[in-house]
Amino acid sequence: MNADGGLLLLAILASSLVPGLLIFFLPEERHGLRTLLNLSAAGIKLVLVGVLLLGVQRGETFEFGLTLLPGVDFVLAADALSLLFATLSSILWFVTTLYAIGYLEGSPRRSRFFGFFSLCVSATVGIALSGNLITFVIFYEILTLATWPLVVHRGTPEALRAGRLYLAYTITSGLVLLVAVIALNLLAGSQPFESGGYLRHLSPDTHGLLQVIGLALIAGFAVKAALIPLHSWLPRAMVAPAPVSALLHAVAVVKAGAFGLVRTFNDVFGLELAATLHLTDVLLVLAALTILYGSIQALRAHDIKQRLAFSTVSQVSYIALGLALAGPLGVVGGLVHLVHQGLTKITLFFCAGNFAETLGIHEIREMRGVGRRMPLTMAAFTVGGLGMIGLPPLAGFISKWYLGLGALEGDAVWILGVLALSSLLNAAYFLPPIIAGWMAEPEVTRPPAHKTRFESHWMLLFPTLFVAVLALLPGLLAGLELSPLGWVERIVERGYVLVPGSDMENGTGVAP
Amino acid sequence: MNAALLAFDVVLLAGLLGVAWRCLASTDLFRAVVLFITFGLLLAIAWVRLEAPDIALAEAAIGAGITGALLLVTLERLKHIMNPHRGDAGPSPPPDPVASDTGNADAEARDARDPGAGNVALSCAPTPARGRWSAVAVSGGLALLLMATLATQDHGPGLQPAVAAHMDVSGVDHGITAVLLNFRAWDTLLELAMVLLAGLGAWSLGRHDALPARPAPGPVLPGAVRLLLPVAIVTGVYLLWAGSHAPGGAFQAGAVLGAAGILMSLARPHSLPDPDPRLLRIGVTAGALLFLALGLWGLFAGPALLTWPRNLAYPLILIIETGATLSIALTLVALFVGGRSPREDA
Amino acid sequence: MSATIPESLVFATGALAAVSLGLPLLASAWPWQARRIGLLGLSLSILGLLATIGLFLDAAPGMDAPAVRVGLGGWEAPLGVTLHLDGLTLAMLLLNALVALAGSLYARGYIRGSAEQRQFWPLWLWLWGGLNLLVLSGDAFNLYITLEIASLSAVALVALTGDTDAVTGAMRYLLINLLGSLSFLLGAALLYGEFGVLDLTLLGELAGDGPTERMAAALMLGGLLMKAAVFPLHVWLATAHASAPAPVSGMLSGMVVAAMFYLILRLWLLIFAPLGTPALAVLLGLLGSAALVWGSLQALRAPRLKIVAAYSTVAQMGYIALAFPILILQPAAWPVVVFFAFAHGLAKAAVLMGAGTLQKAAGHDRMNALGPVLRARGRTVFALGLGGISLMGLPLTGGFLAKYLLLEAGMHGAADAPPVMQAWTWLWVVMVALGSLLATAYILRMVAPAFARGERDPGVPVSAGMEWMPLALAAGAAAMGLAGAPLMHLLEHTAGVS
Amino acid sequence: MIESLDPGTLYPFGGAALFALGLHGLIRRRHLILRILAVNIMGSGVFMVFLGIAARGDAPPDPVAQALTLTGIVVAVSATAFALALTVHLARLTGHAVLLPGPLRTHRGNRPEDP
Repeated sequence: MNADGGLLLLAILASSLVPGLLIFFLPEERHGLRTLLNLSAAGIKLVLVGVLLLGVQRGETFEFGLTLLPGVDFVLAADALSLLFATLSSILWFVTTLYAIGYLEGSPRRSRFFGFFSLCVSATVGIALSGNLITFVIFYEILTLATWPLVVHRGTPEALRAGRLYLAYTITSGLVLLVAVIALNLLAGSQPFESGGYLRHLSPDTHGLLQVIGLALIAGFAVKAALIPLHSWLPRAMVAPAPVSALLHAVAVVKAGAFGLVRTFNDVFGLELAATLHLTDVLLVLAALTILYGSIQALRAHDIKQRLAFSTVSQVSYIALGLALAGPLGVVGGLVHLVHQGLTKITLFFCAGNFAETLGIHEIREMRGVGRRMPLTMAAFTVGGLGMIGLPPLAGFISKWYLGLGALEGDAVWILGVLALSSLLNAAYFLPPIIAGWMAEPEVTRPPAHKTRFESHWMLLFPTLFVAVLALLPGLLAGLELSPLGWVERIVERGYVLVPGSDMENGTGVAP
Repeated sequence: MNAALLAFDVVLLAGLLGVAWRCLASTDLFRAVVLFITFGLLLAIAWVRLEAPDIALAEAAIGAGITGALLLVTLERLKHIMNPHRGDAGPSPPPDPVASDTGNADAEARDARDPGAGNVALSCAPTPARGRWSAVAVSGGLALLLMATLATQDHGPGLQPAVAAHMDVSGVDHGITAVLLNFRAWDTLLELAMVLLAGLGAWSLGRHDALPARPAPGPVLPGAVRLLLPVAIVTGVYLLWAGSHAPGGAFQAGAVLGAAGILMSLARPHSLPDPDPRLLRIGVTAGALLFLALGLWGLFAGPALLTWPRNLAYPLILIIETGATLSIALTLVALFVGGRSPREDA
Repeated sequence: MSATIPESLVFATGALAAVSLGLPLLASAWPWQARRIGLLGLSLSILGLLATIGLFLDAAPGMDAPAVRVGLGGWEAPLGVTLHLDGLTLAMLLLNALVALAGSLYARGYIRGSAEQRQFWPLWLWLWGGLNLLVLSGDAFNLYITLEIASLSAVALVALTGDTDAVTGAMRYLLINLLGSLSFLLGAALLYGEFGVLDLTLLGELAGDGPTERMAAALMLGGLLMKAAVFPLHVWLATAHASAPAPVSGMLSGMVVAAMFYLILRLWLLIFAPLGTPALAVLLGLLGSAALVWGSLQALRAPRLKIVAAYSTVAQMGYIALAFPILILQPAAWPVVVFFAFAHGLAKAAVLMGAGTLQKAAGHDRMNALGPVLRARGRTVFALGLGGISLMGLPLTGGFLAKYLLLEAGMHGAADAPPVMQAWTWLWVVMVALGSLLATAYILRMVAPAFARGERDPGVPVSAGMEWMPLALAAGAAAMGLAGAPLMHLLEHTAGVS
Repeated sequence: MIESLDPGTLYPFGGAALFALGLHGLIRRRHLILRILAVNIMGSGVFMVFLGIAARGDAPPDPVAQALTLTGIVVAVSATAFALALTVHLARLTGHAVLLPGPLRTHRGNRPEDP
């Protein structure tokens, strides 16, 4: 155990946890101090994660352990996979905090909001840095609890109903997870995550039991990852303020579910064992169905946020799909989509929040001609929408490309059809608002932007533009070693993700 | 001889069960209480049959005597509460802000307060027939199980030999006193605490009122008290002193002194003794405090709490018993009088 | 005295007993200063307790006796009464001290100014001291007296508000306690009749699984289950706990009920373990499950906050009862009882005292009208929420560790059990999970109005202690999530555990 | 047969019967005075078991069991005294000394001070 390394991991957790707790007890009217705390905490976390990133790249190990009960260890550890998620969430946290400060300006109960907001991010980073399954489940449950107050933040009866539904789904899934994890601990002991899966060492006569446990784990993570039929909390949770939606969809909750599937398949079972037990098949079918279902529902939604929500249902399943393909290229596609979907979807949500805050636009049809009044936001929306469709050279294309290659590699040609159909549907629900936004004549005359110097409040606009640029870059610069793709390929190459028959020589050659 | 005694035992037990049954089945509370006191006296005879004269003495003084007095005074109070306008047997209880809150008195209770029914406060509804057989099955089954267990039990040796072996170092000559004040002194200390706690609990419930509905203050009671009081005090002191070598001891003595105090308070209906509440509190606590304080010596000098030095055991036990007797007597009188002194809230 | 038990521990054991008795006595004699006597004494005794735990952990690995046993008066068992101190005792003493200290600081503000103030403090110290003496006692008859002391002071405290409901609740509570104690005493009499000793350790050495042991176990454990309000003997609990003054409610739900389970566990470990049969396991499991479901459903529809919390205690006691059938299959799982008692004690005291704060502030605790005060009192809501999370058994709290242990032991037991028991044990596991869901629902019912839109009204000002103590207790319940290993370490040194 | 039925054997049976009888009364009667009497009769049953055990056999009676009984009687009278005080207190508040079954008013949520 590396003492300094352990401290660094704890510091990364504390950098949002401690300010979060302080903010709770801050009087409501101390806006300046609260903003300072928020932003400096987000900044400190970014710096610390950067230090960790450098350290891991240099090959240092970081680990922290604490015995909770005999046989139950609380373990934090940093590997390349956890850093992928940790980096993503700490960057997006910084941006979302900025956006949220602007978005909530003048609204009541901000101490409570930002307190839970910080707890949420602490839990997410904890999930990223968990070194074993029980630690993962602990943070996963804390995330559930910390998100609930954000979902119900508006306090309307509708918000409270959505919160109840959210808790009903997530707490139940958490219980299923806990039981599955305890069963695994009884079977194999509490072991740290191990690429390739620590369960592969178990004798084959446990396979029947393992299959059941595996299905329970899939079911447990499927709720947050919004796989059908366990997705219905997500569209309902859209009643929350826009930054919370961004957090749910791009940074924390949905991602935590997807990341849980990654950890289960890669570090607990190992893709090989998962394939032997047909767990990948189950996941593949679920993911494919969810992709299509989400797209169709999105097409039918008329509310912008509803459409985005169903789009998330569909897009997050790409991650699961990549995993389920169980080949190196598919895994690259899935993991890189973790980043790509996050950046793209947060852009879209920021835009939606911008439209709603500045012009009161909630419905798709109200977007006609909005590009004239808010060109920058509309441009960002366009980047996000096209990225989701997967237009080259945007990020979404790269994900889909690798997923398609993975499907060929895994002899699951029908997945190509799913991908193509999904892209068509994506286009069908994203292109109309984009076209209408730019081309159509506005139905109503909109008030000019006289309140601020920009088209909307700068704290709403700048983060939006920033994430739009971020969403643009991974696609354009995919060839670079430090791009998400490059990082994910290295993860797979170095065996952080141990793929059966991994031979990356074939994989790297086909990057666009 | 054996057969005669056996017959006596069987008749006694049958009588006990019969009296207990009639007592619990009664719809007249006064009758139930009288039957209960009778039950206590019969028990005292049973204890004699079981070679336990100490317990017989205690049962008569505490079980039947004090409990009986407490029950009777409670009945008087209940009568007064439920029929406040009937008669004028004493000052009404102090106004209680919550006492008027009788809005939801249920039918059964309303029956009990029916003003036309005279002494109805002391009667109670007969047991409803519903659920009779299940209750009989539960208690009958329990009795059978208990008897079966007792019948098949191996008879353990008990601790009589152990006590006998240690009598010479106990400081007293009477086995029960040795157990109570030396071998199991901790139990006795906690028991004193329990008596005290009952008093504290009664005080916590409210202030005391004048005793309602005392016997008419004729010449008989004060005269009797004048006669009985010295006798009671002498008996109490004797019991206390005798405890070291013969049946008797602090609790019996305390009960007798307490009974004397109760008589005294009955005889002086309009001027209850109302000592300084601080002194009263110290008085009721003193017995246990003294006990513990002396016991602390053993904690520091070894080997353990409540160890009496061998040559001082007898005087120490006598001091403790004296303290205990006074505190018990005081507490019993306080319990009879009811709540705390109004002066305490000042 | 075994030579390997250090003198210092013998002294500490006696001193703990003497302080637990002496402080209430002093406070009874001079209630005008009782609050100060109480707070000072309580703080000092917590320090003493921590020192004892330190001493104990230091000495325990070298001790050849499983527990420190002190014959009072210098008389060893069977002639004398022994105090019994081991890891289990110390854990319960610690829980008692923490809840009592928090309750005392809370009560300073809660009771202040009422005419009952002077009556409250001595009784409060008697409850605290009585529970200490109960936990320290190693003698069946002595346990009876300590049970009576604890229950009499608890009943008097419940009645203290003078409210009709409180006094009715107190009366029911008293009758059930007297019945439970007498049942316990009759069991002790049967054991004494057969074995001629009252000392628990000696009884454990002599007892097997004969008819006397069975009958005595039924009487003693039945009496204690009654006092612990296990279904279907729970009816009295909600009235008594909900209508008592808030610090007393906290102590009753947090500690008194747990002490009964402590005693059940103690008797089980020392004496009655050979009686564990599948039939008994199924019976206890069914009772626990019924309590879990019934208590939760009542908590979901109770009209008042404190009643919700009180019914939640009924449900949570179901969890502890469920630990016993699992314990019969997996004897090594017994610490789960202590973990539950500890986690529930801190969390439930937090919730009940928090509810008391809201009640004082709003002037009532009706669920449908608490919104404004909930919205204005974030700190108290935070305490309710955090305590609630522990009650739900979510991480990272003491409740989570307890639930983890219970599920683990249950699943382990189910895996090893004979086929008939397997199905039952899986049922218990499902019930534990179901209980968590129901708990989530009723905790949500308490907390959710704080997040709804509407007016805010902090109500009557309350003292700092009433504001912070629930939070401190809830934080303690949460912190216990990290302290599982030390507690487990302490519990390793417990008599009757091989 | 008669030889074996010495008081020490016979009386514990009586104690068991008294205990059960008291329990029956406690379950069946509603008036608090009767319930308190029932508890006392149960207690007497327990003491009878104790004293019977003490007198069993030919040896002198067991002083420990007798001392325990004495302690028990005092504990019982203390508890009874408090129970009676509580009964009077309850009667003052409600006007009767009967414990009625069923939930309290507050459980139904309609306290008198409700608006």
